[in-house]
Amino acid sequence: MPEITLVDAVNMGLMHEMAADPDVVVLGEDIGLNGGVFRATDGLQKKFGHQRVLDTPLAESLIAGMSIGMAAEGLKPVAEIQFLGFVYSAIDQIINHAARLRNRTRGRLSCPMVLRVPFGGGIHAPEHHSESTEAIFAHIPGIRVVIPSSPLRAYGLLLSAIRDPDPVIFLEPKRIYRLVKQRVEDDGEALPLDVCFVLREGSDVTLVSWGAMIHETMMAAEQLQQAGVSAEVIDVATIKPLDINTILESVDKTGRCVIIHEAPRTCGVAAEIAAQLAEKGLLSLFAPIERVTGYDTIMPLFNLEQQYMPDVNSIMAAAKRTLEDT
Amino acid sequence: MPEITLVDAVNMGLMHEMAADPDVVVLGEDIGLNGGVFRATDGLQKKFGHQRVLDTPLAESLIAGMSIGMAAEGLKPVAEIQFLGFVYSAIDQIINHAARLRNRTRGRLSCPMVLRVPFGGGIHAPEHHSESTEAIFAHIPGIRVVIPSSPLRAYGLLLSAIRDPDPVIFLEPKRIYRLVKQRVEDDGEALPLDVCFVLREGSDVTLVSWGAMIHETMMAAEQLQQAGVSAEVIDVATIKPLDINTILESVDKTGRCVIIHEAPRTCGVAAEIAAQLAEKGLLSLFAPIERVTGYDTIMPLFNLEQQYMPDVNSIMAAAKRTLEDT
Amino acid sequence: MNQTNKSPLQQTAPPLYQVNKPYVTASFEIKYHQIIDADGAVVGPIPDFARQPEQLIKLYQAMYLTRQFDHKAILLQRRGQLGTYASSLGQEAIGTAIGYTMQADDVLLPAYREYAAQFLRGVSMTEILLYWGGNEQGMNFQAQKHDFPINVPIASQTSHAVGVAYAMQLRQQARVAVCVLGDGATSKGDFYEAINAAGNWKLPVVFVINNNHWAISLPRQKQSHAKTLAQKAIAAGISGEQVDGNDVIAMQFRLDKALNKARNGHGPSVIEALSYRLGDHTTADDATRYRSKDELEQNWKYEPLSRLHHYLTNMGYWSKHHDQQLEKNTQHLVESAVQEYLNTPAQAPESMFDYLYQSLPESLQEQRQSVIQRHQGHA
Amino acid sequence: MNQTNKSPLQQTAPPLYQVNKPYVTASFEIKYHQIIDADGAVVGPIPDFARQPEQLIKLYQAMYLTRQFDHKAILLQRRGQLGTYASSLGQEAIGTAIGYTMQADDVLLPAYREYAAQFLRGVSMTEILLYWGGNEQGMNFQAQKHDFPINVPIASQTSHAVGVAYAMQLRQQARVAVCVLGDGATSKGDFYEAINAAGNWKLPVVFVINNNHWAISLPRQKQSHAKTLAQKAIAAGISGEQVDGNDVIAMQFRLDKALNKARNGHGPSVIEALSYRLGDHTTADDATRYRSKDELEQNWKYEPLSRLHHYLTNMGYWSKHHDQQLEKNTQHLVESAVQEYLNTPAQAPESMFDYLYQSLPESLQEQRQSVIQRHQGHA
Ligand SMILES: Cc1ncc(C[n+]2csc(CCOP(=O)(O)OP(=O)(O)O)c2C)c(N)n1
Ligand SMILES: Cc1ncc(C[n+]2csc(CCOP(=O)(O)OP(=O)(O)O)c2C)c(N)n1
Ligand SMILES: [Mg+2]
Ligand SMILES: [Mg+2]
Repeated sequence: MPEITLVDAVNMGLMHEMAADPDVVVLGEDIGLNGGVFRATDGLQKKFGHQRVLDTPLAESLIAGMSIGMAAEGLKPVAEIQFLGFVYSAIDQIINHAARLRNRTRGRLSCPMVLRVPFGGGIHAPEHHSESTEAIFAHIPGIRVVIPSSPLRAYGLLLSAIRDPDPVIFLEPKRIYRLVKQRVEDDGEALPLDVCFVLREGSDVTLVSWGAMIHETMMAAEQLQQAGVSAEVIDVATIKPLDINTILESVDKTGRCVIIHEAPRTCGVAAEIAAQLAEKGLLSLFAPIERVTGYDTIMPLFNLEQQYMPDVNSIMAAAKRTLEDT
Repeated sequence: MPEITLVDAVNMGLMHEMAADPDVVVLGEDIGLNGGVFRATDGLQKKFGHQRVLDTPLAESLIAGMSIGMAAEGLKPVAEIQFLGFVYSAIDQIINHAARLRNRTRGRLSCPMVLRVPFGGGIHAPEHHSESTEAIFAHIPGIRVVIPSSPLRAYGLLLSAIRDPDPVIFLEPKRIYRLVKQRVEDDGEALPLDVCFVLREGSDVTLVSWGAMIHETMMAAEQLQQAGVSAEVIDVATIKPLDINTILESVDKTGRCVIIHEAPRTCGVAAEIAAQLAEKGLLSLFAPIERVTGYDTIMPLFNLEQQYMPDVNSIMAAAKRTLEDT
Repeated sequence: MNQTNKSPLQQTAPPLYQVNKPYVTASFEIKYHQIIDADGAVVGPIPDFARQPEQLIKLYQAMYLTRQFDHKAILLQRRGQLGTYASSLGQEAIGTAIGYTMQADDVLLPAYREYAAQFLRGVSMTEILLYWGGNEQGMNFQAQKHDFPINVPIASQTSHAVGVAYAMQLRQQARVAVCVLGDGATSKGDFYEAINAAGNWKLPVVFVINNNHWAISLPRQKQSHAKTLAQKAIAAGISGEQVDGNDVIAMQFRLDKALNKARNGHGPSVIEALSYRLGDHTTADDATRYRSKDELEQNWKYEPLSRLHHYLTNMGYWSKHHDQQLEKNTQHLVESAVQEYLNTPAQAPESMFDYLYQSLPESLQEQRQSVIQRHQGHA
Repeated sequence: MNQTNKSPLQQTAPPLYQVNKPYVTASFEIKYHQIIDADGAVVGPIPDFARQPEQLIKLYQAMYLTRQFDHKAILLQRRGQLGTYASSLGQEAIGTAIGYTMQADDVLLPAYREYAAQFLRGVSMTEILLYWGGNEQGMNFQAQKHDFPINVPIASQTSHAVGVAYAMQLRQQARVAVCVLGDGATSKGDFYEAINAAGNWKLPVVFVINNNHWAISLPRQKQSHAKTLAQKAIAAGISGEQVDGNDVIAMQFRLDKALNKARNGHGPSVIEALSYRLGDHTTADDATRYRSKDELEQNWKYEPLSRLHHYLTNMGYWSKHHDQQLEKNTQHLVESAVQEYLNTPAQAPESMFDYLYQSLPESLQEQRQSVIQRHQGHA
């Protein structure tokens, strides 16, 4: 069992599920011979042919819309949108159709599709290539939004996303595509959707995050440990629907919560988590909830992207504020 | 000075500004001879001609994109998207261009456009015609999102939206387009953007809302009054950027807050307000913040839309819960 | 299977052309087809199916039913018993030809004026009424499992059709997707992306443009400077043609050709069906604001029912007696559908959660409960 | 002003055609234009401007500068001194002809391979380097106030061009918007919506397709089954043609016609410039994964610089001596731009708030402050 990166794990998951289920098809721009701009689909076309691994014309709305048609006919399309900055042309199809095909036909038709989209900053990418707008999707009823933060979870969550009978937006944190390696067994074992993963137990403060920021969050937890603070780390993983109970339980224990995301602060997913904590966990809170987020400004070109994104220091500082306040 | 409806006030605002500023152009589907499907643009084409009041082909992405081009050349386009359910094809242009033209060119080009969009439920409209997805826009840096809740504010805020040098998404609550009449003077006086309006002062609980729901919120406040509860009512009006200070001040006084919107709960704008209150006003809160919102499900067809939307009872009940808890 | 499996590595970009004067690299033409003219006169070769009176009568009955249904639906709307309704008045031949020509396991992806096609494919009048009456059950077709429901976001169904057709091709099925859209819909990028993709993969899909010459208040001429809408197919490298959309025989004939072509692996087509919207856009619209009485009157001359009626009568296939019988039968059918519709109980409020996902996530159970409680509170 | 002010009430929908056999309602052809072939031989009539050696030399110099710039930019990227960079190798004639032909107050809306056009229009090499170097100041063109910056979301600039052209028409200005896009971009709905709208209003806009035969790894043939990309214009009812995009003289000649037509109120055009991407898609791409060496070699034969060089030499306008001089001058220009780029200080971190709105809303002041503090903390 070799150690593999997150993007390798995505590839392995796709390979596995294409072999296991003839209804799975993979589509998108440059996903065939080129293997995707991040190589997530490398080798698939060679193995499964041009019909099940199809390069589409340059048209994101088409990619989403045709996936819906395929899914309605019983295929399980796994479409790639090259970068989250280019998903917006597909949003109409996602909101008005993918998310509601089952509901509007009262279950007669359904939409078991996955839309894989690399996202987030930190790799010195060009303009429009570094945004994190997962909150937009988290607001849409009828879909799931799933974000892995490690090779293991990428493999397990992708399998469950493909097998899920409803549409899943699968956002891949490209900054950590190749950051760490893990042993991942290609055993076809899926991980559960709709639940948070507690990555590290602790008693003083709960750190909640997802995607690439889990990396900084874990580092912050380590450093807090050294400073004598015991941090619990939760990877939300499925941000829609949101498993607030796991977070509530943790905050009930720690009394303090820091939520971390790269996306702009206003109406980000941290707002929802904070709001639910304020509603349901107000009495267990020893300190105001802290949000450590990107700013409410345009993701800058890469010269300033580090200044835009939260870092270990900002997470540590926020955690410490929750401890000071009490 | 006649009493006019909200949609008349929009029309009056457009008339006023087109007469005052030759750079203002109005565009959209059916906005010419037909005067718009809600008649908001009635009479404009007759008065200002086909070139300044232009019917576009059926293409929302084009409407937004060409408005950006016009705005970059110094016009002030006021575009109509017929219903919010059809705005999604235009989102790419809004996020990737309108919101960032000034920023990406460091001020060399700018985008003084307004996108007017009727939204919300309650008028027995067909499928896709009743949604409230303002939160999606509230998450986008670089734009303003403005929602009037009365004829007076429709007139005054529309004028300021058109005059604003940056892009404004102007969401018109169509359920109250003709619900109430008010005397509105056509004096060209704009109302300030970026600030909340306190519609009613009170001391026991703060009710925060916007758009059509202001109507139910005010009714709830009346009824609470009769039950001996003094409710303050805040119309957020500009939901992006958010004037949290006015809300904070109010909650500092009342210690209780109910936020009301039609949109689905998860990652709705109420979450942001609640999160900010929990961060900045935790100590002044006597009771958990209540959110009274639409459900996290697809807006049902009109048979069940009443069961979907918040009503006076649900607002009253929430307000009472905040009082009980203490 | 028409999919090429050649790797792009084997595909060489065409060398640049080496010619010494302006040189025509491609040429195209768009044809128009009509068989029965507005007076019922034969102006083209009668296809085989149309030599069988009972087939033509079937078409006439379907058009007639649709018109009566339409009339009734508008009445219901006026009486407050139905929501906004989009009538197909004047365009009945298009849907009828589609419904008649398609095979049972083909898939229809309509916009919202193809009732005639839907009825022929097993969708009930009750279901259509439920839809416009604000009840999602109207999209849960009981006798038609694969067809897409009515589609409101203009042109968005076109890419679904590409996906449906792709699935058919992948599975080597002899099935066809038929996608209907309006003249206005041809201006939307979705339509173009879809026909372009359909051309790339030679998919078994037929796009039928119901060109009723209006998109709410925008006349066809202002929708596009293109002389025909059929020529939009040229952009996708696929075949396009104009057909008299009020001539149900020509429509059937040309559709049949296009469907066979698609079914046999020879790729997609665009058919521009020339028709005219004789009603308002919907019951929420008032066309007198933007359309002259004159134009409307002029176009009544071309409407599809009287034309086929003329032809049937001329051929001796039809008499006054048939008219009476058809009227009575149709009235009965429509009335019982209306009764069934009016008697259909509203869905339970919590149904708004019951089809959101295959199984409702834990975190939404509370919201579902609160719908139930709230409803009980009201009751 | 070509806008009709007729009310739609006066516009009658065309009557249905009354003809008795398949009837051609529209026909079209697409032409191809070339003047100098790959060997530098004259194969078409030399236009007037090209009879002036100094004009041709200007074109050659511009192409040469762009190629040297490109080469340098790739080196900078390899050295870690630049981010991802998209080279225009092989396509220099397109941008050069555009930049040469446009008037100063026209507006260019490029994608990201039109450096040649940008340089001729006053955008500095330093600015282009700043852009790809991750600094927004690269879009704040100091000597070019109206042109749009580089556009990354494919085809989204096409509707901006429609709006820009609409503004020009409304103000009765004799200006033209020139929009450049790739072959891949023609598959996106935005492009189609834009050309269709441009046709409707007869706008002063020219769409130039830089058909370099690849969209990252997707070859032109898989992008669309249309035989030419120029024929996409037919869908919009506007004129479309193919031009040898590696023949800068033909490009200038046809562009000049199209711009004049637009400027004089005769409406929009689509020009498909046939060229070839001789480099990788960007420095982040490795074309050997999907493209054969053979194809690449074959296409080097048609590249634009050597062709004009041949012609200039054949005509006696150019000698080895000129080559040396040009090399030296260009090297100097490029080097000083690179130095200026490398010496440009990074923007202040808080600049990320300073152009977000014309004036920063109160509620964001705190965030801006925190950027400053955070930076000071790091420093
Ligand atoms: C994307 C989108 N934009 C706008 C609308 C509002 N609208 C409903 S029908 C219509 C006109 C459609 O015209 P056409 O395609 O010709 O179809 P017709 O109604 O004439 O059958 C418009 C603009 C919509 N439903 N969807
Ligand atoms: C909307 C969108 N989708 C995807 C991408 C990623 N992408 C960047 S360039 C490119 C190919 C563009 O091809 P073409 O239009 O032919 O231009 P070329 O790069 O060949 O000049 C793609 C898919 C993008 N930038 N924008
Ligand atoms: Mg129409
Ligand atoms: Mg290309």
